Amino acid sequence: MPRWGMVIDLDKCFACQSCTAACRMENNTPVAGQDQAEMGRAILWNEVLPFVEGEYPNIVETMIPRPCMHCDNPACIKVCPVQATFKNEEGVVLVDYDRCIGCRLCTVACPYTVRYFNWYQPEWPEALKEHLNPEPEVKPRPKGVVEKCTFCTQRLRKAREEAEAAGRVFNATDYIPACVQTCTGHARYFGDLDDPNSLVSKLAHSPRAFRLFEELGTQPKVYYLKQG
Amino acid sequence: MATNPKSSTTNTGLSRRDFLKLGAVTVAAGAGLTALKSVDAPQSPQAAAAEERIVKTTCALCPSGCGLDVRVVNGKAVKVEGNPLHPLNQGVCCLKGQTALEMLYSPERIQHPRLQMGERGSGDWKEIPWDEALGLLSDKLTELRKAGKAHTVALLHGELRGQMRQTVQRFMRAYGSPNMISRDSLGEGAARMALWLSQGINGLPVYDINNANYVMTFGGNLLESSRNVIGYLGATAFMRRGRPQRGKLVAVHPRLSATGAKADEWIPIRPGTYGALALGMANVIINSGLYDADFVRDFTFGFDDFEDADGNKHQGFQSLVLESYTLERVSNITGIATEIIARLAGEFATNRPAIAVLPTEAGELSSGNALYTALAIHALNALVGSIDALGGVIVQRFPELKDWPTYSLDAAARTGESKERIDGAGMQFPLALSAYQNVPERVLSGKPYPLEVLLLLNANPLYDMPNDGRTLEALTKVPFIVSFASTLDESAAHADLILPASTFLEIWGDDYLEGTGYAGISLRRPVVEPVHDTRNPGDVLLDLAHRVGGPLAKALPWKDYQELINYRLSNFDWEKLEANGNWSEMIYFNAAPGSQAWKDVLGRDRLNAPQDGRFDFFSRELFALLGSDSDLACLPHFEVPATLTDSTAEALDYPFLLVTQPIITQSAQWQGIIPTLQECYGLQGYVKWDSWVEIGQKAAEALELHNGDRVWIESKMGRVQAAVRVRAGMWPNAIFLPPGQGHHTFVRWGRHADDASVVGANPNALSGFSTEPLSGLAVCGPTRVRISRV
Amino acid sequence: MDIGGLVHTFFNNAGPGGVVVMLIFGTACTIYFFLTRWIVSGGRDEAAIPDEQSVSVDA
Amino acid sequence: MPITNRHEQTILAPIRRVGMGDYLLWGSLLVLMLAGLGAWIWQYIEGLGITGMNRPVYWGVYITNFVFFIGLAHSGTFISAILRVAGQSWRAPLTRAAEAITLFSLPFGAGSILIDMGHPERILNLIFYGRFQSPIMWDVTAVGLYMLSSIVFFYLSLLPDIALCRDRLTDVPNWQKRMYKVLALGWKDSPEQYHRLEKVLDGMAVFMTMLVVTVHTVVSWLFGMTVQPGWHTALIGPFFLLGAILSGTAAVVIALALLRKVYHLEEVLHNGLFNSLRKLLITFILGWLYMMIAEHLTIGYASMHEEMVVLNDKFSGTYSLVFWNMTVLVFFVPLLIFIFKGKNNVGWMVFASVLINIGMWMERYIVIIPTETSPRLFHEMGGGSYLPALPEVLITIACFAGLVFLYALFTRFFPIIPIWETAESLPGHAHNAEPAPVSSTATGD
Repeated sequence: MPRWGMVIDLDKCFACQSCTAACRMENNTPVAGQDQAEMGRAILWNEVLPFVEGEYPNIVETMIPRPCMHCDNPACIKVCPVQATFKNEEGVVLVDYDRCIGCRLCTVACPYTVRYFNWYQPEWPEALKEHLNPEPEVKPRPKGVVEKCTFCTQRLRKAREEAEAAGRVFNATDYIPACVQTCTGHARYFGDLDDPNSLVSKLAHSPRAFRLFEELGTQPKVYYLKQG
Repeated sequence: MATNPKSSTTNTGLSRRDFLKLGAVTVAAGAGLTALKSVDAPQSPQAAAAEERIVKTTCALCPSGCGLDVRVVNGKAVKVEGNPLHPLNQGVCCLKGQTALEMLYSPERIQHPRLQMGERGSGDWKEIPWDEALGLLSDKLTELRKAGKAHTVALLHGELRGQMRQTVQRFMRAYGSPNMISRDSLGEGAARMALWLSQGINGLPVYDINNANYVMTFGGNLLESSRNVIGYLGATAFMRRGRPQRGKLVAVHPRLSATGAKADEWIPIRPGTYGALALGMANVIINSGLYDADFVRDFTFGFDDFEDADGNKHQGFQSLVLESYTLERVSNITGIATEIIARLAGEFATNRPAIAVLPTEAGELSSGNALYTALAIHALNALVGSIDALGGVIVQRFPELKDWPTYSLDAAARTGESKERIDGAGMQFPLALSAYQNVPERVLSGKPYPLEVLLLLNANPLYDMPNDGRTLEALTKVPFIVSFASTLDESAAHADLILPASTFLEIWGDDYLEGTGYAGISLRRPVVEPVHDTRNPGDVLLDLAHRVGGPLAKALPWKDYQELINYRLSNFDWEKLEANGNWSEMIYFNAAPGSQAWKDVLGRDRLNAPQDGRFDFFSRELFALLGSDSDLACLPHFEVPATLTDSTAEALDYPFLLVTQPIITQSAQWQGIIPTLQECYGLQGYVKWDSWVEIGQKAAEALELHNGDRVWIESKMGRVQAAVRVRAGMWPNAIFLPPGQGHHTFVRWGRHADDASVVGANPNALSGFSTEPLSGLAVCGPTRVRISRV
Repeated sequence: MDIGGLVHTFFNNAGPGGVVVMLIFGTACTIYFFLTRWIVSGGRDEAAIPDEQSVSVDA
Repeated sequence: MPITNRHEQTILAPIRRVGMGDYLLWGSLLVLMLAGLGAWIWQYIEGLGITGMNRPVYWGVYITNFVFFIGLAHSGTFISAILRVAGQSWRAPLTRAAEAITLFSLPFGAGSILIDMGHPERILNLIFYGRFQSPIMWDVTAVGLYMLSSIVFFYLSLLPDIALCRDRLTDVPNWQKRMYKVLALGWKDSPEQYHRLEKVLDGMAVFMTMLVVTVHTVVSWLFGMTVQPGWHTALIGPFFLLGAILSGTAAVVIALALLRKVYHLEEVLHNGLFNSLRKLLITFILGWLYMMIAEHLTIGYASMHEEMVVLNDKFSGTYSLVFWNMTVLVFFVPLLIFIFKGKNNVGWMVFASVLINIGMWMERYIVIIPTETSPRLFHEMGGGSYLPALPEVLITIACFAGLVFLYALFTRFFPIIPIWETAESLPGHAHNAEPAPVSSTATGD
């Protein structure tokens, strides 16, 4: 079974936030609106986060797109009392929206704060409901459950169905999440980390590669390549 | 499972087997309970076999014009992705394109043509059918034309894509009005004029960043809002990681934008002094002899001092720069240390091919010295021989399309054409093609003639240049205003008649491939049935042409815009064009200096300057126009912006300089309407659904301001309110307000939608808009402002 | 299945946890029920169940 | 049998008549509780959005209430179980009052978790899909077992007195008589029954002491098991435990003083008792201070980056006001009061205890919120901010009102001072093997 992972080359990423928008349009995350966004409740699974260090004029500003790390030893799955969040056999951390009781222990446990909570029932004006992605996996979630980046599992399923329909063996390069496809700097790579020949695992072992909070032992599967 | 004999003999209390049995019973009980639980409703059955197709079209939310693949399920557009077969974006799609569906289905769109019943701006609209609306307008136009006042009709337009520009030109010219006023005097007019005066090409410079080794952007926001953002994003990524030798990107701007942060070096500079830096670098390059001597000797003019035909002496570029743009002086003007300027110049000259990028965004070159700053920056490219070199500044080629049918002007059209333009371009501003920001002043003064009808196409003058109410005053003086807006923006609210334009996902059209260099055309086609009762402005103009009849009908003989497109693109293989969504030559052939092709890239559009294939440091075009009274006016030089030389009293009263810089989350006419763009509007200050004012650290400490405080930003023209963001990356006395917010149309969203109010503030309200004497370009910055706590 | 595996499946999967909770509550309830009955029955033994034994003399 | 000795007479007095004051008190408390219930229903319908919680501050006042009320629940067990095991017979009069606090604060503690959940109706998922690796399952087990055990422990020690009420109180309404009859389970005051009761209570006391230690450690492991700075410390277990015992004992002092005042039980709850409690409280405050110093010194000295962000937030940042007030309220002022003013002065004792409990609520708030507002991935303006909203305030008030309401209701129908235990000090009931306790007035130094 493939072990999906992603590499983001910060030298080619230009913080254009296309991934943030693509992720929302692909996965129907709700719009929070002005008052909710002010309270910090905007749900953007694949947010780009700005970090600034230094005094004027010597400033280092890094902007890091942060999808879910889909850790191999995730801090969130350990603490879920009902196994509403689990890791499938391909290493992707998912959430079962029908079983989640909304206790939010996983959201406080995750060191990367990638998990979002539906504080209210998501709603769209009547006209805008038309544009929602009809895939069953991304049906808008009810209020009171946690949701997060899923590496676009609906695209994986469709890629498998297409491979099956075309009668060929599904291989790891047939499927990429929406953010990888739309990255304007072609900075995102996606694939099977267990396959040594895949571009992803080669880049993951490049000297420029680093991961967020490696010391925590969560073994994240999203690698970043140093800028510059 | 073989029973374990040992366990059966030890029957003390619970044997292991009993324990297992007990365990099994409990698990069964648990399982029973689970079974009870999971009897709830099964997963909703998959929707009826969805009728799904991918439609290829072209985006219109920024000047790039990327190719899009729109997935349509059961007649509804559900996902926008990049078209992998499109040479510009190669399958990627920026966040504006992704959220195009929130524009298509936005509740803020105007659904039917409307007529203003009450007093303008009262919002008392009556929805009328298209026939009635078009009849109303065509009667007015025919009546004016008959009365010989065709010239009193003016059209203000923003971005016109593909054939639309020439369609509108033919309409206005055949109708008999010279007043087709484009908005590019606010933004890309400077770059276009600099290229024409120095290189003799009437177009915008295109930068071959893929093959460049050193890219230096003066102002603007190359990676967020330049004219060909997506192309340059991909090219910069290729320049860095796609090739063995990594190119360097340097961003010069008073504010640390996303381009500055991602560049290899950010050079903070005093606002409005880019020209001085360019000339300072030229000084160092010439001084140290690093310039491309062969190219300068053989293919440029005006580098050395020279004598004109009737014998009087003229100063050349070299002596001007060496004389008056020494490192010390430039360092004082720009505030950049001398060694940094020297190093930048050295790097620029030695890492060839190097590019000095001209900004084309609105408000970037608007400090009163726009023309000469642009000339100075472009001259750097000539100094290092990057003109049409591989990895240098190239010229955009256009495909040959089927020729427009010829048409002749009738008497009314000829008289109209001879009249002076309402915005003064060509007369008051000899070099200008149009002077958008000068229209309100001229309308108010009533000279040269009062306007009767004003058409607004992709233009929102009330938002672009409020001028503390003078633009509104000017609009009220125009008896009849027609707007083609899709949403009730500020100017449309003061129109008499609104002919709502469809979004780019519902219309036929095309886009020239601009920003890649090689010729190409990109098709735009309806993705879904029009969501509301709206029409393509192209169809509306053709319909009007037929209603007015006469030469207009002959100039635009087509029944609708689709037919026009089919006609113009008829020499392409239509099936392939529809299948791929575009056609292009894919490869750009650089013209070697002096070769036969060199004529197409240098001097092609020169009017009264010789087409001798020489780049003009000393602009002979300007010389022919201005005569020989002063050399300086023909050479790139630096004029200190007015606001920097203000009297100390004014400087004390308004200590800060307002800097504008467009950001990537700001889409053309749909600002403030698209919720997802509002939700990731300010990345670097992490601001959502709001405006913010960026202040330098020292200034914030002096005023004891912290992140999030609400403050007033006040200039002579007006005042707006915003939340403070203390930014390390900001020129000490500069502040920044994001453009694109403060619209009166905003999407009512979220729980407290009904009492939603204006999101953020409009920075244009703070600037006074005047015009540069020679070039007609807008002067609106850097505005002097002061900050006070709310 | 080795002990490690057993422990892992017990702790990691949904289901056994709930069963353990029910088990603990169940046993606790039964223990307390019998304890209470035992305490209350203290009075009867001493005073002997009327039908079985003769009436004890205790006050 | 009519009431003979004066001891029983004073204790049974409160049960006599339910006056107008009681109805007034119960009415007002019920109103507060209904307001809380209404807030919760509004929250259930609208969603958790109406609270002040947001991202990254996912836990707020509800979880603070959860920890606080479970902390209060330590009073009962500590006074009755641990002191019983330790053979401190002076605790006899106040065991029931303390256990009552446990009994009536536990439901609001456990209830706070239910209120905080996004889908309370899926509570059964914890049973159907319970997964024991999660600290929440440990909590469910520990708190559940503790609630069950404290109910039984409380009921068993109440049994003889219910029988006494059944026999003595003849002029109470019929339904009350029937209630006593049913609840007394045919208790006959026989020595054998007392003997068995003593044995069971002693056994349970040992079990309860061990259980109460696990309960509050497990409550703190909700935070300890994560890798978040400020939570992930080995000391969080004992820190919370000692805090809970301190807060519980202070609650007992408050309850006793109120009972003494309202039901004039001066000579049963004599000053000696308060002096003993005072000594206990002093030791616990010093113990709590030790824990505070141990935790913050270790964090501050090592000064790992993300830990220091949280620490500075507490010491000098947005939460410095709350933090220093909390330290003053819980440590300095009560300690000074106890040492200088507390002896034989119940009024000051109560004032100090109230301060302690307010301080302890703030201490839980300080442990939970600052860690959430400075997440590890602390980007520009990434820090969270949190202000409790109306529903959270209403529900917190409702919890406190609920506790007082249940307490007041209980004292109206059952004797709050265990008669059979305190009666030992009088001749005739020689059930307890211990030597006759020292007479009440002589205790205290």
